[in-house]
Amino acid sequence: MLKNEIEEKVKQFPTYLKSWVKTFLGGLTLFCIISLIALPFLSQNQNFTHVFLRQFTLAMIFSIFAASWDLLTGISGQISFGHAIFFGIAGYICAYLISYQNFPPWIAIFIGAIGAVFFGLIIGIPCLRLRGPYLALGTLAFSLVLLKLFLMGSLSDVLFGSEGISDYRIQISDNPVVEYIIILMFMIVSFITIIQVSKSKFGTILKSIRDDEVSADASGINTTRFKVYAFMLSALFAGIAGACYATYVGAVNPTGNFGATISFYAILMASLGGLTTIRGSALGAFFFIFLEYSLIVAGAEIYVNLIFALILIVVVRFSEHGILKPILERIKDLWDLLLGR
Amino acid sequence: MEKNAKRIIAIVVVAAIIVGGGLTAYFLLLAPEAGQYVWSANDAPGAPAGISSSQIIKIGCAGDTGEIQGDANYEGAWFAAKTINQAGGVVVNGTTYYVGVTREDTDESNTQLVTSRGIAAAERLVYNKKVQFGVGGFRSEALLAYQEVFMDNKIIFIDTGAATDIFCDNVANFYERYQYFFRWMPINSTSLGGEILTTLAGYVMALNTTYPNHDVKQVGILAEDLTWTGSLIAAIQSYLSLFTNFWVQLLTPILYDISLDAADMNTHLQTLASQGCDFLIPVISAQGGILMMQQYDQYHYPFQIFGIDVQSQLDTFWGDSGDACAYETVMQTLHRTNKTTKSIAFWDAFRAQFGHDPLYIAIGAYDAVNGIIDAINATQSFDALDIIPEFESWTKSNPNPGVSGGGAWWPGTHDLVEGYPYGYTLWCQWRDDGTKVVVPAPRWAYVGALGYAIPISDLYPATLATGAYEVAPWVNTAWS
Amino acid sequence: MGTILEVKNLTKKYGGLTAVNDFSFEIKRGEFIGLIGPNGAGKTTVFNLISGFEKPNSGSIRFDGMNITGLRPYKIVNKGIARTFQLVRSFKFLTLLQNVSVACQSKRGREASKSAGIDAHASSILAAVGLVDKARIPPVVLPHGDLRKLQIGKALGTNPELLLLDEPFSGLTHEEQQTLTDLILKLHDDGLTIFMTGHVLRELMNLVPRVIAMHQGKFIVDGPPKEVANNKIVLEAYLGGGEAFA
Amino acid sequence: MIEDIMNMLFNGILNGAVLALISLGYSLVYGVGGIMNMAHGAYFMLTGYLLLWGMRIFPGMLFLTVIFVIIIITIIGGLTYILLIKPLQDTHVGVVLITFGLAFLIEQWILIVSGTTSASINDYVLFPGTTEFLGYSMFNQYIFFIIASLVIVSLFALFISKSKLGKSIRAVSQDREAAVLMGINANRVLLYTVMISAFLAAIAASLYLPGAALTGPGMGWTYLTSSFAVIILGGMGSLVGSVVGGYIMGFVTSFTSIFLPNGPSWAHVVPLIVILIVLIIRPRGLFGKKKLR
Repeated sequence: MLKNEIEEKVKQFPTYLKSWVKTFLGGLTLFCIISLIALPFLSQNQNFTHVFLRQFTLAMIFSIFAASWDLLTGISGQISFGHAIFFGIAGYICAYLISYQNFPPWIAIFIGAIGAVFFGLIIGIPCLRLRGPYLALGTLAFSLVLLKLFLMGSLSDVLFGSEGISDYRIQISDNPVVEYIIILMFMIVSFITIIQVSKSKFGTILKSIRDDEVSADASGINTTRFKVYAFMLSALFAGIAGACYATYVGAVNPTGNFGATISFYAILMASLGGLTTIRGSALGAFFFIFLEYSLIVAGAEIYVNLIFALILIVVVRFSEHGILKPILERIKDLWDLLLGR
Repeated sequence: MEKNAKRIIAIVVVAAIIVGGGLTAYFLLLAPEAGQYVWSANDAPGAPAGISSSQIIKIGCAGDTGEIQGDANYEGAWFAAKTINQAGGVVVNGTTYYVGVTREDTDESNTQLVTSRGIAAAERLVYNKKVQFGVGGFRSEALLAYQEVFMDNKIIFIDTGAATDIFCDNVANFYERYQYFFRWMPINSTSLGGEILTTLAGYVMALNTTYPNHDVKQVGILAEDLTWTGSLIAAIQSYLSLFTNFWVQLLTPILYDISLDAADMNTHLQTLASQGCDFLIPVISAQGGILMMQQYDQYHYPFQIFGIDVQSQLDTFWGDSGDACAYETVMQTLHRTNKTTKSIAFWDAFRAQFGHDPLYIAIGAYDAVNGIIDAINATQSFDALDIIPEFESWTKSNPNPGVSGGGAWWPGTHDLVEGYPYGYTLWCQWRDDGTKVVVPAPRWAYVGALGYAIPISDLYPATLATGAYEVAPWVNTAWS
Repeated sequence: MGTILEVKNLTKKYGGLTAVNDFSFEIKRGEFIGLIGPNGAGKTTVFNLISGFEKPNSGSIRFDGMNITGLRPYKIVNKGIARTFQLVRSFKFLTLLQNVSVACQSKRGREASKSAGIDAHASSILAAVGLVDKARIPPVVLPHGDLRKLQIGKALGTNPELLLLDEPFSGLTHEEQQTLTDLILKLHDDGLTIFMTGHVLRELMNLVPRVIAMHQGKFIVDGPPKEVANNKIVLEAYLGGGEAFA
Repeated sequence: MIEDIMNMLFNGILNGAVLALISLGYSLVYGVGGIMNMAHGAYFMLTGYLLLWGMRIFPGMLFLTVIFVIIIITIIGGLTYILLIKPLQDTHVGVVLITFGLAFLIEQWILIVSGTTSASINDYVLFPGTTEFLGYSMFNQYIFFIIASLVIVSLFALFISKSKLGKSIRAVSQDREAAVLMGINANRVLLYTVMISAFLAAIAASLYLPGAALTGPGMGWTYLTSSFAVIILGGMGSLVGSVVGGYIMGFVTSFTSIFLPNGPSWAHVVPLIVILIVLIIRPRGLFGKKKLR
């Protein structure tokens, strides 16, 4: 069934692409992608390529991560407060393989993501008995347990301790432009996959479980299996993001990769952008990273988190569906006005 | 009609925004040299106004803005720059240069560390501010990540706060890449462990003669369960094996999870007390210390506290702990004493400038900046590859004393040489009037061949001490 | 005509309360049969036990000769028993077409839609229940009657042999009841075995040829509606409310 | 050995007493409104810092300061409900996010005002000195706190079962729809509930923290996670559960700390593992309602 669906999609792709580009959303997305591809070639200024562009790379990594959270929570309705589990484990596997086993980075990223999928499986199965806030707390507890185990000095021979793994070889490329392009490719592929999954029949089943699990069960859907799939799929993309983050930073450590902050980053970015929209995650991540960047450049670094807290409160309070929808609507209004419609 | 008017206005406005945004982006980011930090006299405290950017030696401070560690790093570097600039700067090949310092926020003191913030800070220092030297670092895992930015660009980075051995191991193992890394402060964990135990042994020896009715023997360790304490405790244990069953006996070390609360601390201290602990060695950098001292003060436990408690190094700890830290003895890089000839003058000047004691990181940063300038002066060059050999020549035979000590480094590892008169710490004890004194540090070692312990050279001469070691009154009662 | 569903000595207890007590009956293939009883008689519990949402304390349920007692709900659905709920349940944020297409992706649903494709099959089901013109809207805006139809559509999506309808008429206007009755009758004519509950006897009387009555979890009588309506125990059970003949 | 057991019991009770007080309010809010107030730990932390500052500004007026601070925290609790929770009540994720935002805001504000350094409010220890029992010495302030905690919990139980407001709270918590039909204003009851929970957190902080210390603006999260653990163990929304769960968690922590190898570093991992086991084996906890929300 899945095979047929994919074949069908591939066959329809050229016509689909043509009609998609003509839609407002399609055009805008294409414009954004083209701008992102063109961006690194605009300037040779080191301040631009090595500082500003790196922030873009970071934002792209976090947007994959936030989108993976949105896939699990927004689309499948399984609230996760411990998404850093997958992010961290993939980062650690990736760093370990590069540093201790001399793997090339792209293979390490790939294996790291697979490792995260495996974790999605083993964490998904026991967590299936839990719903709503219980699941949220269960995943949070899982991530805290992992964090504490990795922090423990007495386990540092096995889990590398509080200092984690660091090695200058943990990087995709020492040229930030190359790194940018590779991460951009990861991002585009991840987003296309996640959006297509959420639109597909498979995605419909996930959404049906989110809306009413009993009814999905009564419709003959093995909800358990699909929830595990959702966990694994989400873990895959969280793992890609986590492994990319490890190469971006060049090191892994417990707090930086398993910390509750990382889980909350995903939640913040995805809900700032707008839950269930997937694309909103990208907007949220870029918004988040660049607001932080401009505040730091403006010399207000100690107020960064305070301002984020305020923005989060205001956005959640006054715009339940995040900032993506209202912004898109404004742009569309403007567009219509420009075309004289 | 009205609709068309609106449309035209909208087109104009949008076009204006696009053009304006594009131009802004071009001038802020894209144009060659755009967005580059412009160094000016403001960055060089004490330098004459109107000096040009090319006349400034650019030093970047990496630390957590707004936290004591990061602020201390900046204060130390800034103060060194001010002193040097006021003294007329440094003349290289006939041109007078002044020292400029700048800082970026690495956010590393945040318990919820976000490693990428440290990386971004280092990138801004290197690519945006084009610093020639980096100074800073406190949390090992953060510094491990962002030091790579400096190493990538072959910029000398001087560690002023992280004690883990791994940095200098890197220098030894991958010299080609990590030769730009130097540790100016503190001494590495392993050496700290040795200093703690041998000095403690000296006190135990002395106290056993003072208190004939009590066998001062049991030593407990209370430490954060983290990697940096791990190597330190391992060092203490290996030194202890020299003393085994002689007159110091180690209780099972208590390694606690850093997120502890009062009940946990109470549990640990009671456990130690019930095991008959006589000396407690804390190895604490975070908030555990304040809980420990508060309960020590309330319970009047019959043991002495003697070890590392980073927060207790600051003079503000007395007030912060609610006057509870009396009789705690802590390792401290510097206090107002003649560690070197420059020490007291520096101490007083620093206090006059900032109104509080310098943290060890501030002292490290001060010495580091002075060291950089000395090396520039000596080599008449700004090239890292010229300066590194100069730094490496500052060995035991050719030290370059700063305010904190003798200033000698091991050439192969770029680590501070431990031991008097080079790199060593002072032992400072809080008095119950809220003052802190430097106590003498006799050291004893057990010599297997002789079968008994002998005094070895003191950690530092007794002349540096500003007061005698005191036993808390309640411990005195318990022991006599 | 063989037996399609065989329920034997079914018992379900909640703590001290026995909701279903030693309940047995059989349904033949192609039958159209009602289960009546006053509120709280245990009708919904019987449905929940058959469809697997609750597990019986004792007794067995056989479907088409297979023992399905205590299987998970989706497995029972994939054997061929579909159900609706008394309180309407739907996927709020999905369109009607997607609502049905989820059911079409169950094991039996996929087989049934193999030739036409899932979307086409789903819209043919929507057409059958009379909602095809609303295929692209989400259920939140639908009137109650349409929601009931949607429920039946979702059940049909799983291509059942036996359809369990739990109180399909409750809360509907007379007009809505009429169209729904037509729909149910048409489904029965197409060969579907239908088992429905109701607590208003008169509604069922004209519809089904056979009725099982239960009261306080116990089996009372099984037979043609007229016979059941004249049964003494049934009359007594309904006496308090009197709604059966209202 | 006897000392170890005493040590375990005393610190278990001490830990349990503070956890019980914090989780009680937290669990109450969950039971009544089905919402998770992530700012609960922040109330606890904020109380400590307000006390510290209050004591520095008005050194002579100890009790007034304490009462004033508790009132402020209670009001903040009420405002949290009115301004942030009430408009988003229908979306669980929304409430979680916005209260998380509030907790984060408070934490960051304190961080900017006072930095990460820890501080002690030692001056406000009401009962200095220690008492010895079976060769084990106990800090009087802790004994006082344990007794006070028991008294407060009993008073609270009395309040819930006897007072009019308490009865409405119970009614809403058992069946919101039915309570609304009976003419109870569920929103107002929830408002009072959030205020009561903030009040309890403030009381817990003002009694416990003088014997502990302010270990930085992030300390609220530690207590929040601990009370998560407690209410999951006890059952979400169950008041008996949160008290019993609090003590169990306290004993588990102190037992691990004293009797297990490498115990001190596992002391805060074991409770989390307990949560996971409870969640997987019996998701509704020891005393939880049967139905999951």
